Amino acid sequence: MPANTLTELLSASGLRLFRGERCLFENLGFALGAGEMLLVEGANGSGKTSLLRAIAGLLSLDSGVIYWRGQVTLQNRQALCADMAWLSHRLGLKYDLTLVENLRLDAALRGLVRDDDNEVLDRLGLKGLERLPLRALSAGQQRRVALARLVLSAARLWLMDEPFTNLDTAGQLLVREIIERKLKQGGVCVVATHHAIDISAPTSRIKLR
Amino acid sequence: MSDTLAMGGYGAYVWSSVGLAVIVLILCAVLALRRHRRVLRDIGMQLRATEANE
Amino acid sequence: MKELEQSESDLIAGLVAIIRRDLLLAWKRPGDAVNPLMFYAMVCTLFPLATGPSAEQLLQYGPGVLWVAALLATLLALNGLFLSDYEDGSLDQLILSPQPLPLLVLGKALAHWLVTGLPLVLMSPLLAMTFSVPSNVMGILMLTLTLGTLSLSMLGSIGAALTVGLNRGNALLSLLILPLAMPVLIFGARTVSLAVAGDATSAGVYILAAYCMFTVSLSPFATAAALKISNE
Amino acid sequence: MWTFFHKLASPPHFYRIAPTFIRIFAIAGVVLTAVGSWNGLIEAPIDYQQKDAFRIIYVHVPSAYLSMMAYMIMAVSATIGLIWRIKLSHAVAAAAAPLGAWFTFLSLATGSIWGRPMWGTWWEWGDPRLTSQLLMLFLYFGYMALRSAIDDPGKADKASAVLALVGAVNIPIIHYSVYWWTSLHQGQTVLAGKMPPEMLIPLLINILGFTLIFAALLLYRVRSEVLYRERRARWVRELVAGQEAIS
Repeated sequence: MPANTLTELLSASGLRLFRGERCLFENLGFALGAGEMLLVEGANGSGKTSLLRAIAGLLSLDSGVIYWRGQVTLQNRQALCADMAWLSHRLGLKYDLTLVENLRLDAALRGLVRDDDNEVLDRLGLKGLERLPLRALSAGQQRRVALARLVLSAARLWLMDEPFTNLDTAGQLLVREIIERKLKQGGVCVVATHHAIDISAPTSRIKLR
Repeated sequence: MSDTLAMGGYGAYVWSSVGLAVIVLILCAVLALRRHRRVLRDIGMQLRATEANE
Repeated sequence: MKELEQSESDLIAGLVAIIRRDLLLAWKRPGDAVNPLMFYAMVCTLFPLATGPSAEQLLQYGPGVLWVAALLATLLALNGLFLSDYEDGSLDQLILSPQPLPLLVLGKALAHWLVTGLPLVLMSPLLAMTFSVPSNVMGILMLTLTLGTLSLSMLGSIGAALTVGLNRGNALLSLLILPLAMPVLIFGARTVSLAVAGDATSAGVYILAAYCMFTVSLSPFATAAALKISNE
Repeated sequence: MWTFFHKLASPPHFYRIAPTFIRIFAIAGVVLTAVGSWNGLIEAPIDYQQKDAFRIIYVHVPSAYLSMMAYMIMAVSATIGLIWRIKLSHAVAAAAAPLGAWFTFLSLATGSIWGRPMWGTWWEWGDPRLTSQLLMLFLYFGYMALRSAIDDPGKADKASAVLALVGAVNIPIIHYSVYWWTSLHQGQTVLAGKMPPEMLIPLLINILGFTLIFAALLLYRVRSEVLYRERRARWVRELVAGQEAIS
């Protein structure tokens, strides 16, 4: 177990993952405290997504340990999942359901009762689209719905895979803003991207080749 | 001797069963051997290819 | 104690939420539920055309045909159980949700059964009638089919989870699950045949009920494990 | 204890020590089977009911027994691989499946040949052993089909392990239901009663002999499986390079 568990929320050491024949990363480690961000950089196919999936526990590592709040994540899946929200290029939204139905499902699975939905929807520019099936929304709007789910999840740890794709400049600014807000509230973000982003928060970087 | 082989009319059934068993066992062995040889050959080819390309 | 109650109600809320979602989705895409039903009806009508219209013969084979058709229709419908969730990334969200995955999988299988299995059960007396199955047997037919299709949905969800990412998954699912489904077929069809002959059926019903409980309680764990593997 | 297992399960170590066992098992298996078959086929007295046709059991019973045994081995090693992530055990499961299928086929074929003089047909649905063996064969086919359908080897190992486990839980239920089904048809002909020792002992010898042959084949297959899976490892490269230098 890492020594300074009090300040570190998410930490990892000795991560190693092979995909078929290729070694995506080896002996990888990091440590993040409250309000800190990890930026995973690299070209497409360099293993950014795999690293994020491995942190989330969707992918099993060849070796290495990940700790969330001082507990090994593999043995405390439930604790990690309750604190974590996941955003990837496949949004995980149902296109036949309406915006509200989609968000309500996530809230129900998390056991949340919330009443500030409207404020968040307003901030993300989704006001007035509540009753539309997602199919009728633009790709950018669909991404904003996924962001709304992230914001509403009350999760402390955000794992975001390419959060800036499919968004216009305003949307990208919005993502930056909600990440900064999350970090200020003491959250932890792991962001995989090939964009150059500047977020004013303590940031660690991992470059994958 | 031929009585033993004929088995009172059941010889064809018994000996075909035995023959089938022998064939299947030999086939299993042959298949296993062939697979092993193929694995060795594949690895060898891969090895030479990487050596040649380096 | 308080905590336990809290977590139990959370579990039920999660189960209800996932069932609600899948029912809602089925409601918005009725074709997915109707196709297996049509398949069921068609297989059942093909059979008399192939064997001849003798009522006596039809009564003899009827229960078996109804059951084989129900089995195939259920498996056909199961192909899509996790497919759309896998494709749009919802599966990631389900696996990463704080609810235990076996519970969510159970909910999905139950919703799937409500959408495809239940209509099939409700339609079966209609088809059984054309095989001149006497009306006093309909109760047993529907009861056994209810238990049977529910077990098959549970069993089949394991296969659906194992084959979800594979492009050749369709035929594979049947190949994996059909041998495992044999007990359901045997007991279901035999029990109905016994009922047609006027014999006691309670043994068969009890066994089907036991098997149904068995699959409902155990298969979600296998399905959840398989889903996690397939989604890697 | 654990270190012993881990050492045994280490691929290079296994690869090195396996040939000794393969040789011993193969030779002992062939000798025992020859002795058992001679005693069973030639020396043993005639069964008063089935006459000489009963002698088919000397190949049928061992192969039927091994078809079950192979599935057991497959399921157990798959479980071990799933829980403790031991690579070798997945290799064992992968190697056991085709062998199990072959032995199931053998028991089916000999059972069918045996049925011909007994029932007058090549196939009798009323016989529960034939029917459940057929289902067993389908289970093997399903397992192998799933394994070959998944491209990623690690994923294939784990997914087929789940399937093997599910199959193992269901096999007793399948057997029981097939027996119940056939008991309603009254088509069953079971080997009559107790066997005299001069019939039984050759059978037991044959079962042991078949098992040893099976073990040798299994180890041999596991060995090539291990080699293929470890093809990136240094020890395999050195081994192959060394062998090519000799030949």
